[in-house]
Amino acid sequence: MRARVLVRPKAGILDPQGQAVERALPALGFAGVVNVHVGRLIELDVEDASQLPAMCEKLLANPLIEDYEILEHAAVGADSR
Amino acid sequence: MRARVLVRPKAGILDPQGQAVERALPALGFAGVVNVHVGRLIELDVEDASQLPAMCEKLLANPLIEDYEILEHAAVGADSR
Amino acid sequence: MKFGVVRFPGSCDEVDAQLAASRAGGTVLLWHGDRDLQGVDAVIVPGGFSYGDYLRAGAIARFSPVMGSVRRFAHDGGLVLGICNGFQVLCEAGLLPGALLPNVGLRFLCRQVDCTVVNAGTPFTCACGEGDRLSIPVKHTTGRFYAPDEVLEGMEAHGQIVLRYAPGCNPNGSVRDIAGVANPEGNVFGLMPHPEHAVDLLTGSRDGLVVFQSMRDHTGGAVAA
Amino acid sequence: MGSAHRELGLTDAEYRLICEQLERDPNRVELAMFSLLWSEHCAYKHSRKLLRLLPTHGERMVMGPGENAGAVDVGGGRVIAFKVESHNHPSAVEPFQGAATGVGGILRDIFAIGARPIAILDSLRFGEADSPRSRYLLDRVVAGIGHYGNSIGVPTVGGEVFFEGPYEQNCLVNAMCVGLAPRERLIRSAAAGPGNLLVLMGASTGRDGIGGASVLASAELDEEDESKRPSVQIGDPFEEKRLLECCLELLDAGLLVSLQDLGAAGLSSSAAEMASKGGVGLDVDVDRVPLREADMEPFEIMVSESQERMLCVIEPPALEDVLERCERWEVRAAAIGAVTDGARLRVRCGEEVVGDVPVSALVDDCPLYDLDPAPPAGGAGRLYPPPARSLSSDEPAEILLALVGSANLASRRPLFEQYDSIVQSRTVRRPAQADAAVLALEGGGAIAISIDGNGRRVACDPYRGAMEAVFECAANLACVGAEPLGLTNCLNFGNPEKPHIAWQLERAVAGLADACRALDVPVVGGNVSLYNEGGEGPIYPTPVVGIVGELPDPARAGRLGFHRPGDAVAFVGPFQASLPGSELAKLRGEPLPDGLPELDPAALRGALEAVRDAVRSGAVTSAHDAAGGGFAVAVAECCLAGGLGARIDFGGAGERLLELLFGEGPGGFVLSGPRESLDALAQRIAVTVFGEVGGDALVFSHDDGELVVTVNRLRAAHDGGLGRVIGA
Ligand SMILES: Nc1ncnc2c1ncn2[C@@H]1O[C@H](COP(=O)(O)OP(=O)(O)O)[C@@H](O)[C@H]1O
Ligand SMILES: [Mg+2]
Repeated sequence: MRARVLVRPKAGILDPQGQAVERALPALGFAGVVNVHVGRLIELDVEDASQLPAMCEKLLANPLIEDYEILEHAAVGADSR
Repeated sequence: MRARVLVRPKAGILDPQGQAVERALPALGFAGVVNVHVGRLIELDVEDASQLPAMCEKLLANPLIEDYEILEHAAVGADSR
Repeated sequence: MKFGVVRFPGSCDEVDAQLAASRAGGTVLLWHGDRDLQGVDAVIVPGGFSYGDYLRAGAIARFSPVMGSVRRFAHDGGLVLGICNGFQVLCEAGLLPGALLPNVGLRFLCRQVDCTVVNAGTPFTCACGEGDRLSIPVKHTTGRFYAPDEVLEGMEAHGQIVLRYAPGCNPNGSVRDIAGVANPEGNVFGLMPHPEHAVDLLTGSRDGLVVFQSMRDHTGGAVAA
Repeated sequence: MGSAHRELGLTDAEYRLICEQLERDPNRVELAMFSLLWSEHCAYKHSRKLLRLLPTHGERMVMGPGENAGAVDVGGGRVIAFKVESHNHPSAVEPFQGAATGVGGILRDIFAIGARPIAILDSLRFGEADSPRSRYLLDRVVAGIGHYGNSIGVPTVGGEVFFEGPYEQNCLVNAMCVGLAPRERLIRSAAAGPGNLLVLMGASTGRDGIGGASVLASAELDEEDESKRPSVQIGDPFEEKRLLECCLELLDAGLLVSLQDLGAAGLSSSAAEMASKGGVGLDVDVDRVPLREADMEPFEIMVSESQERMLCVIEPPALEDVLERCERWEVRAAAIGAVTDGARLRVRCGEEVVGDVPVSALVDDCPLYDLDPAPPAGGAGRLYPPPARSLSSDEPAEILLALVGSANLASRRPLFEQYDSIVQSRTVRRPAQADAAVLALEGGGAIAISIDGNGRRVACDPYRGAMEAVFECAANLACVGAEPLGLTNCLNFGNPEKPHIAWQLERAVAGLADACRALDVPVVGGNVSLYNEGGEGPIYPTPVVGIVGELPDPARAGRLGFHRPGDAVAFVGPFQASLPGSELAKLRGEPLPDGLPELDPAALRGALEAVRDAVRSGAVTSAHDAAGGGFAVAVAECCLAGGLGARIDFGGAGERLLELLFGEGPGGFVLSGPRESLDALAQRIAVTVFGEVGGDALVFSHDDGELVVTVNRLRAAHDGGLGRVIGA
């Protein structure tokens, strides 16, 4: 199965990357964008999807500073290259 | 509207991070994981969602080496903090 | 006194750490794939970019075989010093509280900074005086120390905040100007500044040497006792 | 005759020549290889003849042009390897990865000869600092260089950045690497020993840069950048770090017969070079090349420019040992072929031969072209539009503040702080502490390194401008007490098929050659980057010069800042200030002059030696050469670096006040130290002692009054200058 893991900075932790994007947008002519946060996207083919939460806890995210979300979005191969 | 932008290395372009994660996983006891790619997740509240593709082209992604995908997933506020 | 310096794929400052430690004792490199710590008295987890800093700084290195041994060594009271990337590895491994986040400036920053010794009672600072100011370089992109408030309160109470950036010198936005922290037992210490790059006036400063001397003095004391 | 060769950049005549060499039409694999090896980038079609003018012999030289890097002897069985290389076009397309892979490439050239990289320097040129594109490029290029150098643990110890209009559409990104090796570890790239194995190490091969660097670097960039985009290569410093350590270990264990990096034109170029140098043939089986993407065609595998790969020749019995060590470093390795005694490069795909060409045809038979030089009609002032005027004041204090805060002279701290300048524990002088970087060597002694090149002045006068670049670089070394041992250069020019560019190139190379002869410094290697033009014309002709020198005692390495109140300040050397072509002329929007004042190489050399000896003996407290912004800016920089003011008696200048304060030219130095020491120097060079270190302001008293600027104001202008550009 192809899975996506979305990792984002935990609420309340300063996210300077998100702020930088938020500050840069108006100068490029994009108004009305707020609450920007930048995180990580991990996409993988996994045989046993039940392993995903443990993988996230152990490696893909650091639970002290990051939240994660698992999206299982397709059968293996659909997005693989 | 709250939107998510997923940015990932273009197919065929070297993805050193993905490779490093893929190599690390077996040692942690996670077998059968392949095709790992690491990209970026950008989440934002945007008034005018039609601006999103242009935003991606100009700032959020580097179209030369990255693909992006826009997920509009909720009304403003649902995920904002 | 024998220091062991870990070498991961992508470590950069392991030879520097060895050179610095050799001013206070003997040294040996510990290969990431080996579990044998070769009877060292202290372990240094050095700076650099272990595993390219891919995914998150320190996230992959902490799973290497040598780190299993380092964990046991630390649990048995052995001295473990983590410098920069080594600090990140120790946090990721749960041997130290907190985490390191991207600098508020988002850029890599290489700069000589002043630090203040907050707790001179640890095995890593016992050769300093409380309040001593040390000029030591930092060089990192991910050095903003973070821990939740309640954790920080506990750390303050237990003397775990060992080193702070001097007023006006905080290079990365670390909470409470924290530059270096210890575990509650005091035998594991991590810091973002690079004491191994401050051991000789010729290359800028020798203020970092006290860290290695403290470790030696502490170990010498333990042996005598 | 088909037309595929034209799309690949070969002329009809060149194609016919290939057919003659092969006695048949080349197939696709062969054509791909020829098109790359016969590109300007690989074959030096328009520059090779000129390069023969450069002096390449010296007592201390160990390896010269022709190898992956040059090397000089620094005693004690140690050698220093170094080279500068451009990555201009890739950086214009994708600045972060372009700059990063530029660093990765020059590092490989250094460890390809068995040296451990110990320092990186960068030389950058962008359009004017107020251009959004310049800011973007600067930000990304610096980040890219830092990313690679920092991650691989090699300090970036110096460099330079200039902002000038002609680079707006064609930035320059040159990177220099310096390496250290025990002499017996040096290795050449010549393949040898028929029957020996060819082993490919490092990253797997993907479609990166198919038609990439070579083609990119051989055609002008135009509006259609898009079509060249798919070839972007991604750098992986983590891979290269393992590869570097692994190669050095293999060399230390004596397991390699020869070693070569893969750069432009990938396997084709590396294999052809190794075979050519060794006078042997090579068989390469593309089936055995570890691939990142399935279904790559043989020609793609042969020309792929995937980064972080090295090729070596080993004796068959060593294979097992080599593979084991590679595995320990987590470096992929595969035996992909063998040395043969026919002088042919044969490409196989398993049993099938898919390409078979004489090595000499690939490497030696590309036609070399003569240049057709002619000076630009109407001179430099016509070729390059005058810069926009940004300063109108004639008030010396205002001019001084404008200059120290101008993009070309402002503090580089916001840039160099993004580079790790101290890893490896050798850095005795970091950026902004002295005019050259100084690295202490284990076993005693030290080396000094500087990289320089002022394109605007070369545009004014290619011959003298190029000489000035060499003298300025040598002056930087003199200020830390170092003696030059060898020089590397990168020739960044426009389209050499145009007569005025050919003229710039020819005059500049002559200037480099004469300056090197005057200083007895051999050219140990370099790189040429041509066709640097945008829609609005060529870049300034920009020879970038890197010199490595030695000094006996790192503890005595010079500093640039005033740091002892009460020291006398002297201006020394055969300096002739002149305003045309200067930074002040630029701020005032003046057109480029046609020609620079004559210079006296022997006198310049004498000054360099006198300053060097004074620094080495400890007689002076600080030393700094006068470059951009002239004497006044040089003194201001000494104040800034040391945090101390100075009072300078500048009487007698009369009408020439601004010229003497801000005029430029080679051969001027600001020294501080005890009065007696400075007076004693007068036996060797012109010395004017005219001031004293102290206070918190820089004061020039002149015939009409005083120029007074506090060090704090200088600092605000100086520190803020680039911050505005990078948004820091
Ligand atoms: N401007 C120059 N001055 C002196 N030597 C040069 C110059 N340009 C190129 N060379 C030499 O020509 C050889 C080929 O250069 P290049 O193709 O850049 O090598 P590589 O492929 O190893 O990077 C090298 O030995 C280099 O030092
Ligand atoms: Mg090479």
